[in-house]
Amino acid sequence: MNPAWVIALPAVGALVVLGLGTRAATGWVGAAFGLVTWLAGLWVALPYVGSAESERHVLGEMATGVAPIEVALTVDGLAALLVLLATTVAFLVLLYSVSYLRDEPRRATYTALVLLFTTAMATVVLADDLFVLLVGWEVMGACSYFLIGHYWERPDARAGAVKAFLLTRLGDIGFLFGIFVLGTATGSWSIGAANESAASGAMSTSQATVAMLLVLCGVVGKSAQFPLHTWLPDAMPGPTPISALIHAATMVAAGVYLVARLDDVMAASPVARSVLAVIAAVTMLGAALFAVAQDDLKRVLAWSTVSQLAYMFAALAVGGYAAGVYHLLSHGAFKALLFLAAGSVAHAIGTTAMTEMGGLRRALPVTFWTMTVGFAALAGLPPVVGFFSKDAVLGVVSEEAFQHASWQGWLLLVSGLLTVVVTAAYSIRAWLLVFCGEARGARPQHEAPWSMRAPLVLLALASLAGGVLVLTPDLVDPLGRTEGELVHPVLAAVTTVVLLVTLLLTYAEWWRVDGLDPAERFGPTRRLLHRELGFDRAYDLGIALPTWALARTVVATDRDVVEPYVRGAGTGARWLGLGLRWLQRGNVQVYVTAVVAGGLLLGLGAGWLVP
Amino acid sequence: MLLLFPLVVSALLFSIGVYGVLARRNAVLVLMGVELMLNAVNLNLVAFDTYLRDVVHSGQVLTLFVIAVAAAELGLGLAIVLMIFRSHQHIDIDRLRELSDSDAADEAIARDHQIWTGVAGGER
Amino acid sequence: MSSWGSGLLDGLRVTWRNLTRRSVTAQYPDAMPVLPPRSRGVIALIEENCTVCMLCARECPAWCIYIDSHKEVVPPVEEGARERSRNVLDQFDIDFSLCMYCSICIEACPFDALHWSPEFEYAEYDIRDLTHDKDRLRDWMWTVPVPPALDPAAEEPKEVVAARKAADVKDTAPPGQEPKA
Amino acid sequence: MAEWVEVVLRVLVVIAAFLVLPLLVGQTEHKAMAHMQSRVGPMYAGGFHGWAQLVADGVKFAQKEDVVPAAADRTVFKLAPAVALLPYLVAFVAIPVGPGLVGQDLDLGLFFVLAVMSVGVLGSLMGGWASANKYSLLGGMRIAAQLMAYELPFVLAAVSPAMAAGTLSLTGIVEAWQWWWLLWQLPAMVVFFVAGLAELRRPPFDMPVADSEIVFGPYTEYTGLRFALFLLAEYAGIVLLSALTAVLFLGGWQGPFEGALGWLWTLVKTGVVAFVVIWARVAYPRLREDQLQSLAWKVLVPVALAQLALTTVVAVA
Amino acid sequence: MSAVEVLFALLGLVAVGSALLVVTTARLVHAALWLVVTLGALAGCYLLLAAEFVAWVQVLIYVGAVVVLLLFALMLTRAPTAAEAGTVTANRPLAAGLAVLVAAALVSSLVAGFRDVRIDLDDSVVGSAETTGEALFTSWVLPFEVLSVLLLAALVGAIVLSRSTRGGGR
Amino acid sequence: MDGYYASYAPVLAIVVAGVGLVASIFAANRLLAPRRQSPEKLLTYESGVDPIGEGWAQIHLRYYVFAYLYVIFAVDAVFLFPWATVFAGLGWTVVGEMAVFIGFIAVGLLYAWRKGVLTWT
Repeated sequence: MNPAWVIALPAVGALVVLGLGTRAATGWVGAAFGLVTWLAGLWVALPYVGSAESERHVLGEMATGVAPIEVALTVDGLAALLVLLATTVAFLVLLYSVSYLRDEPRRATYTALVLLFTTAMATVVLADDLFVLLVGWEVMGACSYFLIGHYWERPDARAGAVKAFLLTRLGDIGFLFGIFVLGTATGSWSIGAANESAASGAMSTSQATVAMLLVLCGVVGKSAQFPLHTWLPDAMPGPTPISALIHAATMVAAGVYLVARLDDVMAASPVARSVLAVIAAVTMLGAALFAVAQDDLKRVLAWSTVSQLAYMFAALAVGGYAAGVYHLLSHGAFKALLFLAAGSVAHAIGTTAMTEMGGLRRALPVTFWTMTVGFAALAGLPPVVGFFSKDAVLGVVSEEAFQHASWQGWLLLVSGLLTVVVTAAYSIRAWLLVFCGEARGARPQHEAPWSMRAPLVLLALASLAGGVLVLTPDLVDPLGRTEGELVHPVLAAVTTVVLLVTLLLTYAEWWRVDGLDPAERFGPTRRLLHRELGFDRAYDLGIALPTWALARTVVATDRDVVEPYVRGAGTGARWLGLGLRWLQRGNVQVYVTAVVAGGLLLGLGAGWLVP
Repeated sequence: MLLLFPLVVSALLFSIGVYGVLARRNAVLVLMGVELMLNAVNLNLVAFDTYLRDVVHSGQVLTLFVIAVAAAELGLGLAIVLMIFRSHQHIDIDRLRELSDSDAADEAIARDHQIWTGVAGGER
Repeated sequence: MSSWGSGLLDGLRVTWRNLTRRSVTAQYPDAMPVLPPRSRGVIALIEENCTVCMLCARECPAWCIYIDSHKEVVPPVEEGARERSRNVLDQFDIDFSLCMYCSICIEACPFDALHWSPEFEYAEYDIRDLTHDKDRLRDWMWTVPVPPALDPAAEEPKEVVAARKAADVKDTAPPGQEPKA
Repeated sequence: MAEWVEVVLRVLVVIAAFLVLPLLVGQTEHKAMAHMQSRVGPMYAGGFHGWAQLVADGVKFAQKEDVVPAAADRTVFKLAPAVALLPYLVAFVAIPVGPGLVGQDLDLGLFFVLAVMSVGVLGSLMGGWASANKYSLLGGMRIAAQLMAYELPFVLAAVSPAMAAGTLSLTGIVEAWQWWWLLWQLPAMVVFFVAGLAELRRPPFDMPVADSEIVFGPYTEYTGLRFALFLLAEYAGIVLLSALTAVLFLGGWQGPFEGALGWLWTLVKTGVVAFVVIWARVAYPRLREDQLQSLAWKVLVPVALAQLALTTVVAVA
Repeated sequence: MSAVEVLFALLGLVAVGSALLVVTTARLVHAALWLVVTLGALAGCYLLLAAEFVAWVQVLIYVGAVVVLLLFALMLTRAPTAAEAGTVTANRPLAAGLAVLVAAALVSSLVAGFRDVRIDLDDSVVGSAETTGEALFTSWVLPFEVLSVLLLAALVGAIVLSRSTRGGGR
Repeated sequence: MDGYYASYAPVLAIVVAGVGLVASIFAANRLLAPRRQSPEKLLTYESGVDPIGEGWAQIHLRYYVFAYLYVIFAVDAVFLFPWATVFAGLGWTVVGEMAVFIGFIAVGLLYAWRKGVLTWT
């Protein structure tokens, strides 16, 4: 089957859903299209999962000044995995949204946008050509803008949408130029060609460095890494299923996917890898720390996403292709689960503030158990999938640190281990605050309907069983890009011990003062973390304020220095103007006459002067 | 056939269109003048296309585009004219002088100036 | 939706069925139409019955009856009685280009001077000829058919009832006493 | 020299067809409509079942006084019937009756016919405006609005067989025709036919000339021969629409014995379609103006677009 | 002169003459009708220049649609059947002078530039639907797609304009 | 009878013949028809009532909107014709091009529909 179907089906679905409007069936039709897309995705992707083969479908070609843009799609092992991930999560999200947005007046546009989002992600994943990828990439950005701003009546949703749009766009400028550099370096816009030329050494190191640094701008923006990380938490006012979609399978994953896709080019540029390593190290720890102090469940999850993405980048930065991809998949499953469960909680009690929750274990049993699995995966508890994937990441990092003794490896290892601790802390904190102790605020009305529970259960099962993948490393790395095992027993033991200690300590802290937020232990630091180290403020101070100040200075200069001259000139001009005023009679035809006469004079003059 | 035939016809049509745009009072008639000018251009395009035996048919394709764009443009122009007719009950171009430099316009400009700069009171 | 489509088909079916059937049109000039009883063809006048009471002309909604008359003095019937005056009809015209065949004049006439005739073939080339004068109206009287027989179960006409009553009274009453009709 | 003779001959035949076929349709309409309404229709002119009724009508029209209202714009008023009529005549040139039996087989015959037919709207608009009569103007506007609304599905539906055949030549379309196109192109045929009816202002789409509402629309002030020309245009339109339907969708001269009787097949198919036109007039009540517009935009255009998609998929796949 | 040239000259004359009437007639609707004649004559010119498809597009779009739009606009903005006074502005002499100058400049430079250049009309179709289509859908795809966006924008614009009248003035 | 110009000869001929036909019909009418004009007869006909005002009445703007809709779509449809002749040969790319083109316009139609412009009220 032509992989274009995976792109076309949801697009058609989007149109159909848009046409249906706010009919009762809208959500179900959307879900049906999700299912069809998923089946198409299965059909397209399954043959290539774990296979070293790849297939290329050329749909057309567009001539440009330089190399032609080929509208081509490629399915290979990596693309197949991501197609599966994206279509599965999209289908589950659509199914989930049927009930979640039952009474929502704008559910037609919502469903259509989710489908379009899927189209865009499929385009990104399947694209063979950088420009085709860029199209998907940008459509995804636009969709995320609309979806984050879905409740545009709320000012925070509007602000979040604009912020997400501007920050990702900032990165995309770099990405666009990165594409130009890659294209001129290889003479083709094809991703495969870029990888080949980098692998064969045809592309010089400096070219690869420049290209990848520029591409990383886009990646950092899309995947919300430091320093463009602030948009992701602010995107939380959007509907929760959207968060699941964005965080688990599409938008942010696209950045990781792109880096994995351009792995050969990446490998050709040590500088780019070092930069990525630093970014990953800073982001993973910072974001995890921010997550500890948040009061809003979705914000906790958002920061955790940022932190977990940094893990993937960490793996990719040291050449751990398999570990990175594995963690991408695993994170996709459990993060979708967490967000959907959070949505279920929000659906039940009408808020996402953890200060309003507590003791929800009884009322929401399904949500409780599935979310427990999710948190376990996030923290990396064995035998849930997160344990294995995180272990794989830390494994490659430690290999880099011990065997190659590189500073990047050490940096990442230290940061990664610290992050393990912090991650465990915020996971159990959130778990405790939501499900244990006394009910603090709203009482849950009901457990979610089956269409919302089913995705939760499915994803929980996937998270539980995902560890099996470790046994078949070929599945995530069919080409054998990474040497070494995915399992590292010693390291695993160490992290597990660390993890359990952290969990117990946090639990004890919570137990000691019954129901107290363990985060209070941070004291004043907590407030700082709660404000996320003031990055937003810093951006305000560092960029916005100087701009304003400059503007004010300019205004003042204009008013007090330039203005008198202007006024003098103005007085003179007014006298002149009084004379010329009769020309300005508002009669368009007089003006046009003058223009034509002027044009004629110029033409004649040119004819005369130029022989 | 002499290439001059179509070219001269086109030039004359263009000048007639210029006259129509400049001298007609009714806005719809002015738009007709514009159409004449566009058609003059089209004739040129077609003539040169045939003359040059263009492989990619730039002339004819561009003519098609011009026709399409002209249709869209004329439609919007006429819609605007109809709005003007509703608000003014006439569409005489030389009586539509809201944009003229009048005292009222000066005051409006001064007001705007105040809003933008925050300077209290104009110089007037 | 289904009813919408079936309506379309119904229309075609009905018309097609009619097309295949024989037409029922009467071929009028070749075959004279069989008119129903009490057909309203043209108005006939019995001049003798008319007392120039003007009721018909006044009731006519189309103002198409024109009546003119003069007074005549009738000598007293017996000696010493007063002279009587009576209206004599000079002109009675009905303009059939205005008439709308509503039959009000005929209902209004207290003396049965106006009657319906089934004749309808009086088309003219000149509209003025459609105004029939009293002679022409009188001529139509010869075409007025005998009133159709009553239904067997119908009430007896009032006149007959009255007449019979009078006869009964005459039979039973002592002579010399005139019955009041 | 022989070529010129042939051109003249072809033109003469086309003109003859243009003058005779509408009369046939008109007479059929008189009789069929009468019988569908349980009447007998004209019976006297010409003796046998009133066959010469329309000829007599023509003579009558020719003898009638030509009245131009005092307030009218004389020139435009007088020219309008000609503008309404001539496009149909010109369009007749490209209609093939049999292989080679055509006024002129143009490469883009279909497009030519559509383009020329679209000029006819000017005639009604001119007549409506020039009469200086409120009913006429309103009727003219309605006609123009209706024609424009239905021109779109008409054109879109006409593209479909052209796509299927891969040519715009009418002869080429007939030659490429297969019997299963009847099914494949059925939606397009329905849209084309309905839109064509509306283009001709035939009942049930005769709102713009609805006598009970706006007298006779733009033709209110017309008398005598000019009025007759408008009528002739309508009936010529029926012939043209029927012939186009037959050629585009019903396979023109294809059928048993097509070698010898091809031309007859085309004529028979045309006649059948023309009969359906008449039939529809008798069977259906008039649409309101709003129903008229929403039928065009909300039913026919989407259906035509869907048919285009279907044709594309089948043709390319 | 060949028959084609004669025909072209005639059509050109008709086009120019009726165009003159378009800009001078005092009756508004007549101007639109003369425009029809001009456009029709131009379509004939295209036919003679062997641009078959463009010619019939000209008829379908311009004569069948655009002119009707113009007539609608005229009739909606009151177009009396009688001739109207004052259809030209005071600007007229200036405009006429300018137009003549433009014509003189254009014609003289054209004559100077293309005095003896001939179009080779060899009885072949330059612009049939197929050739135009191929050019359009292979070499001119991007402008073609952009055109659809433009048409969409125009459509939305017209709808917005026509709807805003319901809410009542400013 | 082949060659480009020859193929249009009948078209030209029929235009000329048609104009001649109509002209001769009008001429015949002029000869045959009586002429008895009276001011009454030349009065504008308004169902028997004396006409009031001029022959112009305020007409609703929606006529224009519908006409404009058509113009847009006609421009659109025109491109379908050359496309119809070439799409089968050039394959799916060209189909996609036209799908995008029509898609945009269809969005416009949908917009008009949803905005209620297509409802003639």
